[in-house]
Amino acid sequence: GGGGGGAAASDLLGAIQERGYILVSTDPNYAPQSFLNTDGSRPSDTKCPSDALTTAEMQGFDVDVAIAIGDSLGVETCFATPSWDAITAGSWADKWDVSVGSMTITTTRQQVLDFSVPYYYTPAVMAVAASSGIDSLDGLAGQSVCAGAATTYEAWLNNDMEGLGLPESSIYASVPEGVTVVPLETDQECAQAIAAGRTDFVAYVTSETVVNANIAEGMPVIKLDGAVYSEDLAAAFDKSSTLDTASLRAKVDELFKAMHEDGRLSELSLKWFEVDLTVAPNQ
Amino acid sequence: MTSLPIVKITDLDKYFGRLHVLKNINLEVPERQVVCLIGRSGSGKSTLLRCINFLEEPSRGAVEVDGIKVNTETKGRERHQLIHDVRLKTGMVFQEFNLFPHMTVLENVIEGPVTVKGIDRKQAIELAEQNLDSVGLLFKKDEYPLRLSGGQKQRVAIARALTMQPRVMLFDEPTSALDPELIGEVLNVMKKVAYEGMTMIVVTHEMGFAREVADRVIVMSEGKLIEDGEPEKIFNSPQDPRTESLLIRYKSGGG
Amino acid sequence: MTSLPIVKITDLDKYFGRLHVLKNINLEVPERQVVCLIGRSGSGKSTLLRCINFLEEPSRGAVEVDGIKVNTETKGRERHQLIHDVRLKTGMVFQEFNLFPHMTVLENVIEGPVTVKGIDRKQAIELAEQNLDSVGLLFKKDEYPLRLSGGQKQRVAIARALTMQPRVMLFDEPTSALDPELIGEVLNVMKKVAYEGMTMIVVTHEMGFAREVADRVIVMSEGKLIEDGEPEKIFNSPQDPRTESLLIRYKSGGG
Amino acid sequence: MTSATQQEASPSHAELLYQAQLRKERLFRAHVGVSWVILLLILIFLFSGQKIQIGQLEYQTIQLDSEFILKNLIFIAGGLGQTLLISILSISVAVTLALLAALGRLSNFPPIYAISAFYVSLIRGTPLYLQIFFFFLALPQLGINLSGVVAGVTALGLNYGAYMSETFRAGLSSVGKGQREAALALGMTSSQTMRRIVLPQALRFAIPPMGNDFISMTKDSALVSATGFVHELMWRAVKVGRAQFNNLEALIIAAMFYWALTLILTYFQSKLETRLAKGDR
Amino acid sequence: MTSATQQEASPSHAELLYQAQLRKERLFRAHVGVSWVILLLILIFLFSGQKIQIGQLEYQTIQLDSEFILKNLIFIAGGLGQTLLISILSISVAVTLALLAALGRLSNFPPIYAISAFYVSLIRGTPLYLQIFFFFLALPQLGINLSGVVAGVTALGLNYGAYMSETFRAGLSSVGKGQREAALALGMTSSQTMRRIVLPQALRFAIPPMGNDFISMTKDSALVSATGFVHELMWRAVKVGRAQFNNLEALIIAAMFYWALTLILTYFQSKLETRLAKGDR
Ligand SMILES: Nc1ncnc2c1ncn2[C@@H]1O[C@H](COP(=O)(O)OP(=O)(O)OP(=O)(O)O)[C@@H](O)[C@H]1O
Ligand SMILES: Nc1ncnc2c1ncn2[C@@H]1O[C@H](COP(=O)(O)OP(=O)(O)OP(=O)(O)O)[C@@H](O)[C@H]1O
Ligand SMILES: [Mg+2]
Ligand SMILES: [Mg+2]
Repeated sequence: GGGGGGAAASDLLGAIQERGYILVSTDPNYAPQSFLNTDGSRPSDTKCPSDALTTAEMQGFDVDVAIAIGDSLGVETCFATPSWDAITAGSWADKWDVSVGSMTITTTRQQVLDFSVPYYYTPAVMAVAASSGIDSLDGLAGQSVCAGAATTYEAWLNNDMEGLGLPESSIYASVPEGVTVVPLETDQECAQAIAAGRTDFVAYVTSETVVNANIAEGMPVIKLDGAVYSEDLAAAFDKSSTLDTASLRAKVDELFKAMHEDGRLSELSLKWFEVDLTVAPNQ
Repeated sequence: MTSLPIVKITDLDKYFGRLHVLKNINLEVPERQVVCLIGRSGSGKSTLLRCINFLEEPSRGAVEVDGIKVNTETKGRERHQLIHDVRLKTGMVFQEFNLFPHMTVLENVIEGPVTVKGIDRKQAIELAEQNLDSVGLLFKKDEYPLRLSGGQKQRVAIARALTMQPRVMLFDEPTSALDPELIGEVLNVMKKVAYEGMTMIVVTHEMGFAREVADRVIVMSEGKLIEDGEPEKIFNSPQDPRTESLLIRYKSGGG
Repeated sequence: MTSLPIVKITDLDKYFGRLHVLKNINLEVPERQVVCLIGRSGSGKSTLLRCINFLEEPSRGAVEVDGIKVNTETKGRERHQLIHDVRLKTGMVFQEFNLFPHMTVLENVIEGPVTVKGIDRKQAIELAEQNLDSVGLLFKKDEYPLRLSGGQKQRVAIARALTMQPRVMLFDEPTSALDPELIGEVLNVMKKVAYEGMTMIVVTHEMGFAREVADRVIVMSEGKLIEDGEPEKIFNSPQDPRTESLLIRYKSGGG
Repeated sequence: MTSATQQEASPSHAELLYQAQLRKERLFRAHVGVSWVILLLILIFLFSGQKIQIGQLEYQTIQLDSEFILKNLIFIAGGLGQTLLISILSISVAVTLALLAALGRLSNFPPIYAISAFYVSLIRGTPLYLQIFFFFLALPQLGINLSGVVAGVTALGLNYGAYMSETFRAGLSSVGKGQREAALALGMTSSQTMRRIVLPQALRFAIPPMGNDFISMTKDSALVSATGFVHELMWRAVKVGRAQFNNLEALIIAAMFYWALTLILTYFQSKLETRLAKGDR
Repeated sequence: MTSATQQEASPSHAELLYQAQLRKERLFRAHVGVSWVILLLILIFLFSGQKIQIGQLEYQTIQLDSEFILKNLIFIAGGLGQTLLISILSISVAVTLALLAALGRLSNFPPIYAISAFYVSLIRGTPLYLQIFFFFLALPQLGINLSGVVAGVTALGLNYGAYMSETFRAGLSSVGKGQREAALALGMTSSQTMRRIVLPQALRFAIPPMGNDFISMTKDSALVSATGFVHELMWRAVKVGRAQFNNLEALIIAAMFYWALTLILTYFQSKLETRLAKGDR
């Protein structure tokens, strides 16, 4: 099991290069960021540990970014898929090297994780049930709104600015009066509950990319105009790692900057999202 | 036979699968008669007894207890009701006692009256205590069955059946699971019940009891009643050679 | 007493909680002797028997079987080993048979030799079949105990104990859970075992058996051995009034 | 025979032996108690964050954030009521269904028998998570819109009912035929026989596995919070754990409450076992 | 006595009655089978997406995306091996631990007794999720770094072992004292007595609740996937379901495999029950 360890080196980058692959954690709950390629099969010559997934078995924007990291280090990219909780909690016990999973940089997460520079930015938007007839944020006053449990979206709905942990400048709207928050397992369940005809809530908050995907899938929801806030999404490293992550972080930062500059990230964004999300919104 | 039959069995057959266990049994037992049923192991004594209160379903024929008649034609709800009525008229005492282990002696005895007849609990306790007293076990009323000797268990079982005030008592080898020493106490209780005028059908190996208490002895063999008469007649001048060999066995076998 | 004692009990006491059940028992049984133990219910007969193979732990005193001596001072591993040895020297037959219900008759009988003595299975089967034959049950060897009559069960239990080739056989009321009709067959098997020279200690109510087979009858009362002698002597001229009243009970109680 | 060198033991000797026996039993209980305390201390030590040195090796035990624990204890404890409520509701549904299904398996009316068997097979055969999901997200498509709690309790009750019915079935088959016959011979109806004679005895064997079900139900009740409106122990623990990156601490707080519940349940279970064993020992 | 009007029934009459009896049994089985099929059809109909009209009301049954099902069936099925592997490993660990713990509860050596009781209490008292989390992410702090599968199997095995030991305890106490005594009197050691005489009989009562444990283990094995390196049935179903917005379809695919596993386990369970009941009926 697990990734790291093996090498005697005390430096994570060195260990990765020595073993010839980097083990990236990502959460394949979300298309198009990160999801399974159910047609792909494991290549026979892979260096990935037998219980890790290979690049052939995963797809999505995050996956392509992760592969770019591996390529730049000259090693193979492999994937671990622990639960989101296990990733965000830190203390990875060196079981994987880095998280490339559209993780929002927040101040609380920074207590246990180190972040790279952002590799893209997504606006958080409000989606409402088409049948509700609501067409503005104000129209949601006094209604129930859904969000994935323990996400930044839930924190925003709860007016928990500390939990949200974003700079004032990235927050564009405040929560309508008297909203009841309904946290479900993931924001995907929010969309599905509305599609199934449940009436426990009339709207949900999540990233624009997810809402776009929901609408493309034909779910009976509409997207309210205007982002409620914007998230900086980055790769994350474990602060409690027994190996030094500094040199790897530097490498990843360097790579992301280069990819922003030469347009490789924009290209990937257009490929997976059909819009370019790699430009900081306040720029 | 002087009085009306209280148990009447007509053309009764019983099969277990392909095995023909009771073969066209016809029997009438008048009120207050004490009948002892004897026969070799496997001759069908228990099955006959259990057909009377429908613990076994007869395959064919009629059983009538105190005017309630159930035959092969009786079906459905009516049959259900009639069988229930027959069971209220009969009390049964098993070889293995079958006391309810999760209830005290007193609870065992009042269970029937209270649950089945809906008698007031207080009244049931009174009745139960009378009967426990008459089997000499009132002092054990708050014990659990486990703590009783076999003889005591069987006497409680008799008290339990009596407290339902049945018209007929059926005993299936009530003493054969007991130490010889304890048999006496149970037989004495049974004698007492008999002398108080209860109709009784008793499957037993206790020849002494049969001789002393029974009005009539019936011998079974291979599912048929082969001999029927007063104890003295059966014991002293059996007509059937099978009865003879049975009696010899009893004499040599018992202690 | 002509030969060496094979069972020797010295100053044995047994308490259950505060209850003093065996009171300073001293007893020697020479080889090939058949001893019948009689006494009222609760007098301690079973407890004494069970102390011999340590199904009950004596509270005090020594038990010696075929030279293996265990007393209060023997402790720990050594005690464990010695008790095991004693159990190999003794075979026990219980009132409730205690056959293993999940094994066939043959499996019941070879279980001891194979598991305990490590005898080759084939050889064990041979031995088992001999013994089953001698109790007349070879034809039932593949049945499960449930399908046997009580008498048959007890005969299998005897065969099971014999197949371990013990030096002493202990019987605890082996016939008292049986129908009188079936008692004979078990007593006959026991007689056969006795005549083949086995040392036997038998708790029993079967006076006929005691009279015919026993070399010696011991009477227990309230945890003490109150009388000890040849059957004729005990039965015809009992010394202790308690023995007398016991014998009267047996005569009136039994069938 | 060796001559009796000793007279009957004096009553005080009996008393001494008896006292020794009692002492032995008390000692056993005391030793067990001490062992428990030692084990508890080891457990606590394991989470104490202490450093220990064994020869060359230096070990660091697990460090918990005690400030977090103190700060969030009350918040997490606030879920206890919901956990209890859902557990009790679900277990009531489950016991009822289990009984019906177990009796259905004894029925000789084919549809009843088949429905019972089908129910047990289908529900045991599929994951609880799907069942909750089904009641919450698929039933609305059939126009049946259950609230989160109702959907959750129904699903949990159905699920545990199926498992428990197997336990009951085993218990029922442990009651001898003679008991039924004695009750019938007294004139009891089959339902009276079941209720008054068979069930109380069947329970004796069913109690330990049922205790298992009750205890694991307290934990599975957490799944109901997936429906969004139930904020029980585990939900609260996960929430604060996630938000403040102290999952282990948060889970341990929840675990302490669950353990307390379990100890209470176990206590009642053993009381009940002793009571039902009354006629048995 | 009424005179015997009828001679002994002819042998053909016995045969007729016997055949009637057999027919009745066959009929029962056939009816049960038909009822099962009907119930299955109802279940399938519920998910057929058909519209039904009852009077004024129009109902639409649940619509499944058959294209999704066909496309992902094979992918999800690929998790069967992992599910089986983890279940089998965990159940082996569990049965071993359960037996040891149940025997420990019979021990009269206080530490052994206390350890068994403590183990059962602690593990039943805390959530499985915490236990997996602990073995995977907290133990490394003590320098014990277990892989996902090993941590998961250890946690699952420990967890089920604790529950199962209670089941065993109930089974062991159902074997009469006479059986032990007969074995000891034959000279068996206590371990031989346990192994050859008591356990096989105890199993009879323990089988149905153990079947429950085996069956629910197949589903709980899914929790191991939280550790990130196990991709069993449920993990695959949830991931493709979520990513492609077809949770219900994906879960139903997984459920079908679980149900198939359950049917197989149930079949063996009933075989085993019949076998162990051989000496019993
Ligand atoms: N439930 C049953 N199923 C099949 N056969 C049975 C059943 N009960 C009894 N029998 C058979 O029916 C025959 C008569 O049995 P029954 O118990 O009535 O005899 P019995 O005269 O009471 O014998 P015993 O003196 O041994 O009690 C026997 O051959 C027996 O094996
Ligand atoms: N395990 C026990 N715990 C407490 N008391 C016991 C136990 N076993 C037996 N006794 C008591 O010890 C006394 C002697 O019992 P024992 O069984 O040896 O008598 P017995 O002579 O075999 O009687 P029976 O003829 O009824 O079998 C009785 O008073 C009995 O109640
Ligand atoms: Mg009979
Ligand atoms: Mg005795």
